[in-house]
Amino acid sequence: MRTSASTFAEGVDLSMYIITGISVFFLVGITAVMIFFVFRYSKKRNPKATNIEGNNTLEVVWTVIPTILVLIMFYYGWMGYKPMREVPDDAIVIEANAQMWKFSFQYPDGRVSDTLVVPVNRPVKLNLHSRDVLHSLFIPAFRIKEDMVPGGNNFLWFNPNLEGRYDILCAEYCGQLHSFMLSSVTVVSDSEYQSWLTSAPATTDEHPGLAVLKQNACLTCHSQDGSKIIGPSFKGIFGKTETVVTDGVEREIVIDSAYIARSIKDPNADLVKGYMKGLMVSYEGVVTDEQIADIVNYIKNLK
Amino acid sequence: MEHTSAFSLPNSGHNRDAEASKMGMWLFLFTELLLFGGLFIVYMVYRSLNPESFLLASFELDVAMGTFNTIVLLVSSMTIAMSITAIQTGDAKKSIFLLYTTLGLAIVFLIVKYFEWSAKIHHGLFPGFEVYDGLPPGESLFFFLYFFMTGLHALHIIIGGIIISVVIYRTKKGLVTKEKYTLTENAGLYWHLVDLIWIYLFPLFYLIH
Amino acid sequence: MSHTKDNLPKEEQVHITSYKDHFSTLIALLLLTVITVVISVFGANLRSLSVFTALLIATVKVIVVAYYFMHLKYDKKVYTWLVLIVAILFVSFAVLTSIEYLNR
Amino acid sequence: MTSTALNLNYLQAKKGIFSWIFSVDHKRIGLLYLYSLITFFLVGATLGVLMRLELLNPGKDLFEAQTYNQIFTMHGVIMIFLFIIPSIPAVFGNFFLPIMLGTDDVSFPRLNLLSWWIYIIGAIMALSTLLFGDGPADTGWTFYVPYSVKTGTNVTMSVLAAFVLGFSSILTGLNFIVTIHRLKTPGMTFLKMPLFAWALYATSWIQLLATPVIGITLLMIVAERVFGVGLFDPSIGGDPILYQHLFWIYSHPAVYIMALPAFGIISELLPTFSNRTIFGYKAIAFSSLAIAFVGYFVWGHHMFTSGMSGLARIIYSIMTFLVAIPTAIKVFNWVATLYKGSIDVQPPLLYGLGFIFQFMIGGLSGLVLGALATDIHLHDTYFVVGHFHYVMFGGTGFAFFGALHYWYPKIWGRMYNKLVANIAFFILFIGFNLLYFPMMIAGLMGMPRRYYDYLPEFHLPNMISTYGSWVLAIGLLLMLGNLIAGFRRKHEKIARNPWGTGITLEWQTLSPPPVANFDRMPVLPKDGPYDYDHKPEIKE
Ligand code: HEA
Ligand code: HEA
Ligand code: HEC
Ligand code: CUA
Ligand SMILES: [Cu+2]
Repeated sequence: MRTSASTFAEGVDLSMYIITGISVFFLVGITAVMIFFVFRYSKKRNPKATNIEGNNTLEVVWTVIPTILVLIMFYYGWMGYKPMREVPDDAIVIEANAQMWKFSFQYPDGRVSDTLVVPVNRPVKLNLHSRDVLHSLFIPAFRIKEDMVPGGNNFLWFNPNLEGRYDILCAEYCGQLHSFMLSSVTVVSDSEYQSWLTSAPATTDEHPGLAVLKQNACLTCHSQDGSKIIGPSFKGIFGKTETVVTDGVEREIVIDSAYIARSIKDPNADLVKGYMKGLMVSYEGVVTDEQIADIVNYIKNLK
Repeated sequence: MEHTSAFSLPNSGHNRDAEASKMGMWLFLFTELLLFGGLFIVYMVYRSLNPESFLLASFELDVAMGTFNTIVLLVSSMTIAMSITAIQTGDAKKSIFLLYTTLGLAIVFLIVKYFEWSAKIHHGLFPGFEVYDGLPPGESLFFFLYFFMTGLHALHIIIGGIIISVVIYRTKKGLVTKEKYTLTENAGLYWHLVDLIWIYLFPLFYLIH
Repeated sequence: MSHTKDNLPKEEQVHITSYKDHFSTLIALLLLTVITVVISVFGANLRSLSVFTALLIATVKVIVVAYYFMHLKYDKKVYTWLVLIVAILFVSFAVLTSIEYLNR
Repeated sequence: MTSTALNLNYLQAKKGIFSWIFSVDHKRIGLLYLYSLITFFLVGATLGVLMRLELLNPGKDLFEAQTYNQIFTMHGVIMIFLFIIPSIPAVFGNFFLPIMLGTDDVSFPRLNLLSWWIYIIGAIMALSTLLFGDGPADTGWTFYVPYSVKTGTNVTMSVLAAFVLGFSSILTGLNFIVTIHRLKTPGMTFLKMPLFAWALYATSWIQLLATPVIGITLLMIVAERVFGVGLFDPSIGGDPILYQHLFWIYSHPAVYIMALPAFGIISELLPTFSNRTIFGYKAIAFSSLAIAFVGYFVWGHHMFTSGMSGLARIIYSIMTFLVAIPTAIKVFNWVATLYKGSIDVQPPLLYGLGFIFQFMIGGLSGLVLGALATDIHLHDTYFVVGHFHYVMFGGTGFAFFGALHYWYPKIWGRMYNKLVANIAFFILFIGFNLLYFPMMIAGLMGMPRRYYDYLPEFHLPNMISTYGSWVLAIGLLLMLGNLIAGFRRKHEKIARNPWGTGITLEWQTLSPPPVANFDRMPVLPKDGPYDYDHKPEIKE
């Protein structure tokens, strides 16, 4: 298994070893017996078979023993899992948001970050939200995973006990770029955490439009340099004449701010020719009208 | 399928086996029950998640029409059961008459359903209409489920009607007789199933206030 | 389960239900319907019809239909058993699902 | 037809394509299923190999992410709905159930034909998604909402295809249950029925009672897509998790639709090639029913990370472990059947032993997934992919191949080259384990499934796995080639009981069987179907 960096790892790994241990024992034992019988009682060595119909004692034995064993397995599995749902009261609560195909984390003080930074040996609780479809927040090093359900209120918590940087992966299929939906969690010492928290979020002289695009992961699909990723590039589209398909009919339109707003709120209404329907989901209610104005502003300048 | 063997097997799949047909019909009914069962589970869960809205929305439905239709279906259940009695006693004419009555009642049911539905749709309570889209969360679910479940049920009524017509036709042709009435029996079983489902649908949608 | 008698010659006795019996069944069903509707509509002071009573009465009706109209009473016992198994199965689905939702 | 038609077998009886596709003979219908299934299997397998090629190295190798997603969905849908669920019941069940019961057909021969047609229509619908609109669904075979409602691909058609295929499955199950109740030859009681028939009986009940639930669930997706809003949409008060419940209420029992018939095959192979009675007939027979029954109550183990309530997780975990016990009982009884036998190692037996080994790995890895703590880590990783390929392909797939080798002489009255068959088995066996074992390792390391691209640290297991797929491909092509070559081989007439030790009724009739299955009255062994002490003598 890979590095273990949370307090859960012990319980999970223990039940893993117990179940695997019993399993390997049975696997090897049964296979060995099977192969032995095949040779020992081969037609050549044992031309005359003995018919044994069954044996009730044996049936009872090999019902009861596995029953006991599986109950043991269940018990360890349960014990390893139990702490995962019992959040300590002093946990730091962070809101984790998922959308196609990006995680973002909102700290108690309102600070938003794409990656997670947490102090070592302090419990952290993540409230899991999703904007569009199912995602799942998976941190292999912590042995923890929970689904992020739109409209749901799932959560997870962990207590990291080893400093370092670990992968966060999205483990529930969520569409085209599911496998690129990655992030990381950095476990740092308490003092580093405090200084990270207080360090003003790198003041950006970024265009507000660009900030919105980044924040909503628009740029995972739309490039700024003219290359096609999944959707059309934003480079030089403003004012351009574009062929779109509306209700199955092709037509030419000039890209203006109203069209961009419509593309964001109802992307399937006017499909850019050559692109599939449904790839881009509506951002209605996610991106505000002011933000759309910023986006338009920014895109205008992308020459 | 011609049998070319010199002897014939005691049990044959090509034999007429009334018991087998009946068993097959029952098994089929089980699948129908579980088909609706899935929907009942959906109903159960959503009702428990949105109790208030379900309550409010259920007042929109017309209890009088629902009750009337319940009675129609119950009576039709009796007439088809009686038509089996008739054919068992060899009275094909009476059996046909009772089947026609059942068919008529089925049509009455559908007509009432039609008025009910069009009233709801008229009020815009169907997905795609503005009123529907403006409904509070649980209520739109209620109406979606209402249309889905009663719609599926109505589809079963139509299928049942077709089956009954086939029985009428075959009885007229003399293919269904005192000795050989499995078809009538199976049509009856199917029709009772349609009734059974309605018996649950009715209180769940119309009555629980 | 033992269905060993299934393969005996098919000389099942046919039970013919009389018209009168069918009619009585209908009356019983109508009565039950009236009870539910009355409780629901006019029973303002009885408080409203709870899910439980509604389902209870519906289940009684269903049993009546299955037992008499659908002939379960006179058929081989296998059928009753099978119906029961299916009912149990469905109820377990419902119960298991609600356990989840009631404990969220 | 003349009286010489007495020995006319079902293959010669009539000629022409229509005499096949409209045949109501259960044997011909079985073969119709066989040929269609193998075709779809090859399509699905080719898609599998393509996926492996893409995953050989991290980064883009062959196709776009979207294409990859559509490929694994198509692969899953084909393998599950078109191949493995119908596989053994529809092919060998259709062909041999009536013969093993000593009758001439199933109870509803025309319904049987209808179910094949429905299957074909469903298959055409599933494949048609390739041709129009925005291509096949890209949701995974589980069609989880809300993604399946949002994506622009042809989910509606795929889902309808699965719905239609469900009907085919239901009709087959219904037919078998009635056949088993009504058409057993006089003297054969439930407790004197071959274990294959028992397995099919249990399977049929699952097909009958679980399939409708998925049918209606899939219809709800269609409604949701057609009307734009729907039942699982959280913004109108719905719950996406409810979809998962309904889906798995069917799809967990469905894994036993895949597994139970395979158990039945193994229970036939072992007595025949050990030349002795089965050990623990009743235990094996009843454990099938137990699996079928308990299997209905464990579906939640696919949803341990969905935010389910703690109590529900515990219940489902316990039930999952309990359902493993009847399977364990079967395994022990099978191994005990080898004890003091007189074992003749023929190709079918090799597949049987391969099955036991690989199914054990698959089943035991299922236990790892059934435990709460470990599933939290392993859910939706390649460990799960490893698990289900081991049980489905290493288990049921191998049993299917075993059955094909076992009944080949009976079905076609020919024989394949046994040496080549043995070699093919070993290549398949090695390739299989090379392909799927590394997946479990990758899963333990934390590689999620349905990944078009992966982090560099997962490279090694993925590489080995891809190499394994090539070995497996060679083995598979060799096996199929050998079976096809067998049709052309010249040899003398195949005996009624070509393995010499078969005891169930199909070995008492001609190879291939006549149209009416038997040319003389089948004789039951004295005490139960595997009574090797009183094996009826079979004259040619
Ligand atoms: C043929 C199909 C098949 C079969 C038979 C099984 C059998 C079992 N499966 Fe599997 N399973 C699948 C097909 C199958 N499965 C599929 C397709 C999926 C993934 C679906 C998807 O998400 O796409 C899946 C997923 C899956 C999960 C969900 C994983 C996840 O997504 O997180 C779980 C969790 O509990 C599980 C458990 C089990 C168990 C406990 C068994 C048991 O029945 C196994 C019992 C067998 C044994 C135990 C071995 C034999 C016994 C012995 C050697 C004796 C010794 C035994 C003891 C001491 C007990 N399976
Ligand atoms: C019975 C079921 C079955 C079978 C037999 C297989 C067989 C194979 N499967 Fe799988 N698989 C599934 C059922 C099955 N599969 C399911 C249900 C999923 C989940 C889908 C989902 O996530 O929704 C899955 C998912 C799945 C994945 C995970 C995808 C992902 O999560 O990203 C992978 C990855 O490697 C894979 C690979 C393979 C391979 C290489 C084979 C090979 O073993 C195939 C063996 C065949 C060969 C080696 C080819 C030999 C033949 C040829 C080369 C043909 C030549 C061509 C002609 C003659 C026309 N499968
Ligand atoms: C999943 C990938 C994806 C994401 C994420 C995405 N889009 Fe798109 N977008 C597309 C695709 C594909 C098209 C072309 C098809 C269409 O018109 O719907 C498109 C079209 C557009 C267009 C019209 C472009 C043109 O050339 O006419 C605009 C404007 C746009 N997107 C803006 C955005 C904004 C703003 C965001 C983020 C808030 C965003 N997109 C997020 C995939 C995406
Ligand atoms: Cu997000 Cu996968
Ligand atoms: Cu399962």
